[in-house]
Amino acid sequence: MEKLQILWQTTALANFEPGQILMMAVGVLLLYLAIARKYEPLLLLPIGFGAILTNIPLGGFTEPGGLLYYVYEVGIGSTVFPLLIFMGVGALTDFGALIANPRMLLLGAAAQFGIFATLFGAILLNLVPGLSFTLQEAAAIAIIGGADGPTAIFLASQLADHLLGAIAVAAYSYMALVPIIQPPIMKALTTPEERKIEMRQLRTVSKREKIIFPLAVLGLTILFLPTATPLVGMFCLGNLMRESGVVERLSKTAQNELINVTTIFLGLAVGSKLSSDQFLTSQTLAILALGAVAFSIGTAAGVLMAKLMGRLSKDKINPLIGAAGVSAVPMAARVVNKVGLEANPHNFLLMHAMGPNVAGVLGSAVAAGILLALVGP
Amino acid sequence: MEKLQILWQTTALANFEPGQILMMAVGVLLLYLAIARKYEPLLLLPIGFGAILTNIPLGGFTEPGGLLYYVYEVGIGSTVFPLLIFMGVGALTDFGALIANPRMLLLGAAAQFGIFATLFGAILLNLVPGLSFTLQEAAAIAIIGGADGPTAIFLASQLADHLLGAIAVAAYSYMALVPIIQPPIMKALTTPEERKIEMRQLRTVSKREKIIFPLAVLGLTILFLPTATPLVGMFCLGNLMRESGVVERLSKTAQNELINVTTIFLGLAVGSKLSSDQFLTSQTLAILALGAVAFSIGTAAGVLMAKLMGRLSKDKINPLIGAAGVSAVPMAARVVNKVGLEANPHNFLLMHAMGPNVAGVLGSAVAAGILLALVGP
Amino acid sequence: MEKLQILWQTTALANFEPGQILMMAVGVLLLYLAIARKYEPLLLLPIGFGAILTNIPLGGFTEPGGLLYYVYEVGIGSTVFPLLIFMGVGALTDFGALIANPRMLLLGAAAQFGIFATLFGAILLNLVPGLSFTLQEAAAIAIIGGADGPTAIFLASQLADHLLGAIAVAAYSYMALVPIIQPPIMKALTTPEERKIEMRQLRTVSKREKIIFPLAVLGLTILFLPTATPLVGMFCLGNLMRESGVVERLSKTAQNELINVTTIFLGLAVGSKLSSDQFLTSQTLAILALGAVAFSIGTAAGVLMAKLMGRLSKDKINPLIGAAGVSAVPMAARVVNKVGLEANPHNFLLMHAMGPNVAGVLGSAVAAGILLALVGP
Amino acid sequence: MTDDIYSVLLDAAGLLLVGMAVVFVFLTILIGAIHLIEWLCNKLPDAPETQIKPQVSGTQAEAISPQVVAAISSAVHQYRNKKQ
Amino acid sequence: MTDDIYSVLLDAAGLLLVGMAVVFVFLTILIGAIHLIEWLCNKLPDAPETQIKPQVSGTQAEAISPQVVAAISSAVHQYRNKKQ
Amino acid sequence: MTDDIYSVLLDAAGLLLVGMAVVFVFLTILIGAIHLIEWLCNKLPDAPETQIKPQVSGTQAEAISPQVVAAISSAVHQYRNKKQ
Ligand code: NA
Ligand code: NA
Ligand code: NA
Repeated sequence: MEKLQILWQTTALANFEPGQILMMAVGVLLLYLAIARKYEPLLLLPIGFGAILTNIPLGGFTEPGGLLYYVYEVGIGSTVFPLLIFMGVGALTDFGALIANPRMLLLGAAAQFGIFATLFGAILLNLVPGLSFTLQEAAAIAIIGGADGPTAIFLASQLADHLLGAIAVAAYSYMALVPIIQPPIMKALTTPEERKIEMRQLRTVSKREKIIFPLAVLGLTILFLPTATPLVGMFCLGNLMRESGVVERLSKTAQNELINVTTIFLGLAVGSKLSSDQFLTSQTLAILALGAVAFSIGTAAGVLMAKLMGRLSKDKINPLIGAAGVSAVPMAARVVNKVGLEANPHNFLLMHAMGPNVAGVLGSAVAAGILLALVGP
Repeated sequence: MEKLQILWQTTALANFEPGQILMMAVGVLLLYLAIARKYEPLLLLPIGFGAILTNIPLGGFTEPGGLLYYVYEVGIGSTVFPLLIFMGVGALTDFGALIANPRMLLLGAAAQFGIFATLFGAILLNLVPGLSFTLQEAAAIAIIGGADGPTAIFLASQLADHLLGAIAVAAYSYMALVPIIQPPIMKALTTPEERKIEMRQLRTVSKREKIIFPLAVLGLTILFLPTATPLVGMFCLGNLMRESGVVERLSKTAQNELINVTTIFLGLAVGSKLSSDQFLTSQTLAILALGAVAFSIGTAAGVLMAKLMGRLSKDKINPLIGAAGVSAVPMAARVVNKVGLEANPHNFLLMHAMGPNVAGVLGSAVAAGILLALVGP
Repeated sequence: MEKLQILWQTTALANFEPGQILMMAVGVLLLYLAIARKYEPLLLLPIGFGAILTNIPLGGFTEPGGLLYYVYEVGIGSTVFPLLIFMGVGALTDFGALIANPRMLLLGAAAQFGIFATLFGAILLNLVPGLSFTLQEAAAIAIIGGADGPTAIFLASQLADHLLGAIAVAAYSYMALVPIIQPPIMKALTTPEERKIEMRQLRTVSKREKIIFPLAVLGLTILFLPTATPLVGMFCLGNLMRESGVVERLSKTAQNELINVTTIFLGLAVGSKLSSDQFLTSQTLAILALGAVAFSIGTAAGVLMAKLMGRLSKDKINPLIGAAGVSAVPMAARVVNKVGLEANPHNFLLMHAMGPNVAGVLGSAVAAGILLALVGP
Repeated sequence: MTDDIYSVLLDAAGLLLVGMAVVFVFLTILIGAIHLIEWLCNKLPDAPETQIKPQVSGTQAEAISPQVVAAISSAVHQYRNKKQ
Repeated sequence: MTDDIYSVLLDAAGLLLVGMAVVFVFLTILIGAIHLIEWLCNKLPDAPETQIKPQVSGTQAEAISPQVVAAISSAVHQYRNKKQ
Repeated sequence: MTDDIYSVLLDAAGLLLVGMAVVFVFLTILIGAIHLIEWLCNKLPDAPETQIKPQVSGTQAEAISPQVVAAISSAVHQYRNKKQ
């Protein structure tokens, strides 16, 4: 009988706190979104699972000696995991469309307005009683507008560790919601005629240009924004391995096994930050709201910049492609293509949207570097 | 000449202790079993090799700074390796046969009698002069009866670190010996007529059931047995990745690269515990004997439970499938199939034995959780 | 404005030191050699990239908390990375040609003269004002003559950590230059008639011999040279996994994913040692010179030994194959084949050169063990 | 001394009973859970199931990497060409 | 208190301006760099480019592992045999 | 000072001699070991060898994963269908 009592005292039933049950429900919700709705399943499935594990009463997953404790400390505390993901993404990215039409970088720049405007908005929320964000917290939240998961995790882990769970969940959720969030904004800011605009075919880009490009990006980052070099450096390493054509086996490994293994553990580690005491705060609701705002402002800024560039340029520019400037590769480019096809069944914008799309990745990495330099530790 | 002397003093010839030579012979024996006899080669080859390396005089493999020291501390001290293997096994496991016929779980439960009876037996051995096992040691040894390598390593590393080498070697050796150990017991406890029984074909199981199943297992474990959540949780994560169908690349990575890499290092780390001072004790002989007893009792309990269920059930049950309840996936199920075919050439029991077989994995993980809760640190 | 000033103070432009610019140029040069000239790109590309990253002013890659700091400490400080590479190389190596003609081991032994002669030469350089090498440094430099990357990194990390960058760069560069360095030496030391010698076809080697071979090598190393067991042990483990035929999935993982991942990080970690303060010294120039000398002496010693053996043997031996004794697998064997074909278009020496080639790997691992035993820490 | 062993033996016997009891109870509850899942899955409309199916086959197709497919087509072509 | 918020708001506004300015300046310089790369690549002789090409396809062929090729040829053979 | 260098030079010369000697002795012993292995393998009955062989080819076949085989058959079928 005594043994049964000991067992009973170790059960969750005898130890549950309401917050833990609620957070497990959040974990199950993330699993549902990942599996049934296919919202960024590669990340949201491990995050949701990690959220369940971390809230097990007496489970000890996030205490020293627990599995998630190790995974978090080794992978995110050190910033190694997001950097490895970024290297893999670099190895998966083809900059051809951007090199063929470099002005697309301006769309990637404009879309970062979502980040900086949201930072301002988060500070404004300090006027709301009960809400309070420091500049560092505001910057970590604003990066959601960069629509880039590893960048958000990298910055949040350095500026506001305790908000990491909510920020990562918001970033991946909104990236999955791009097909729902973006089209209304894109349609509201453009006329049907503008959406019908077909764009000139892109020139072919030589292998040598593609090899030099990542080195040029790295070089400029070194010169002007060293705080962005971890992110940009690993991204460029991945891209150089891809384009150089001489280290095929390393490039394939970075694109496949290495990114897969890292994704499993990164997801679990992010999930381990979804503990009830860190997540069930009024800040989390504000983060979710600010994230949606950031995405929307970024989309709008991209579209408006594309309209402006179209007026000034002799080549025609379909303003829809500005929406791809938020990054969210390749979902945003696909959404642009879809909205374009709705307006004009012969209008294939996918390749033209890939330019601003990858420019958005660079843009948000640059923005992260600026935030690190100005409000960093 | 002085240099030659220095060299001579660093050679093994000048430093061998008899125990080390004996343990190297054990390592070579394990290699022989792995390579020539194909006994669980994926584990026994690295374990045997690790045993050789760890017993090199002045080799320093297991001293701080040595390779095996790092591998052991990082991988087993933290329990990360067995958990990763368990995740991979989860991703490799199809619970369809069990979901189609859930009563098979009772066979997986019955076979755990091997564990608990052996625990009692190990304590009984304290009556033998010269032998002495604490409850923790007895529990770590008894888990050999679970016929599941990662579970045994996980539990032994937490309850009786110093016995880990012998326990892991016994567990994998007996798993390899399943085709020799089980058939006599199965035949002794069943009549030829019983062995001829053909079973009803299993219903098909929907994808949705397979997705919900690992979450249900995790949920029940959280509620009733949180100490089992590391093992069961990682197992269910692997299985969910497999069945969800939305993270194919993560599931494949867990089933292949990740489990392969972990297996190499897990084997080496286990081998590093085969040092002469920890292995060449009277306890090791007792462990080997108790392991065989545990396997045999588990097999017998499974078969007897299947006979009992066959009497009470309206559907016919071939009692042979009870033997698969010890786990040792998929070897035990194959042995059942083979013994069944000997009695009745038209009797294919493989699918029916997979139910108790995977039930045995859950059963021994549950048993491990109980032992951790009641005699754990 | 104040913010712009802060940003400006974090830029590289405001913080560059001349040495860093020079080292970045070295990094770019290595990338050029890797990509445009295909000099050992698998290593030189990550090394070159790591060299750039590590010299970024305020980049902090090699400070505690930085990515390259972790990678170096975890991977090279612990000697884990070179050992994993060696395991993979073992799994990639076929010793058939050597087992068929074991005398080829003498060529692998002779070529190690390059190592020991260079050690003596490095100490001689102490007579040059401004240069000063300890015995440990000299040994670490001399290992370049072993023409084996992981062996050089393993030894250098233990004997002369601060020279690791230069030594690794020299080792891989000269390995890439084998087709340029070796042929003149080979031709100078042989007559056209000697180069035309065709050799007897090799006997077939049984699977069992190939399985026992790595164990025999390990056994002898344990007996006579325990300090070489980390290198030789991991090499033999890889080879045993390959030849045993029972752990195909582990062997493939060691040959592919594991070696690829390790190569990326090993390269970055080596690159992180190319910091200006450690690399821009007169020692580096001496290392580059000594490395070339070591390679040349090793080649010459191998060829001369092959000539000697040809005189004493009843089977004819083409002295060119002695050059393959330096290792640099499989480049050196290919160079032998090419030079042989030039002299005699029907003379395919590739298989015959593979024997001394893999013997050279063993030879330099043995030499590393001797150096560790006699001048090690 | 012997007292001590008997007390540990009693402990072990207790573990034997409690352990087997909990294993059986736990797995019996799981049997109930599986029946519940089956009942729920039959109860719920099939719609989401069919919604998933096409995409699942899609991801399975994805698992066969483009390179493999490229390898295959090139191999088939080479094989064809050699045959001719 | 409110003073404090205003000062932080001012900081945030400064960040907004400086941040967007630096992002635009940085990416504009990158546009220039890309044009420079294009100009350089057109300027330089094509020789090295063609030198690289054949070997690149070589390494791509390498990426398709020998086993895959072995699998393919065996599969094609088996398929052929079954057909006959 | 010069004394010191000479002593280190002597050390290095010693290393040169001892090192080369040990390398040669070690690899010569290995030559003997290989001959011994060959002799042993010829001496021992072939039975275990043949016992291994069929299973080895089995594991090699396993190395070609089922998916690759699936990919191949599907590719061959698609290719065939397209041709028709
Ligand atoms: Na972005
Ligand atoms: Na079991
Ligand atoms: Na060598």
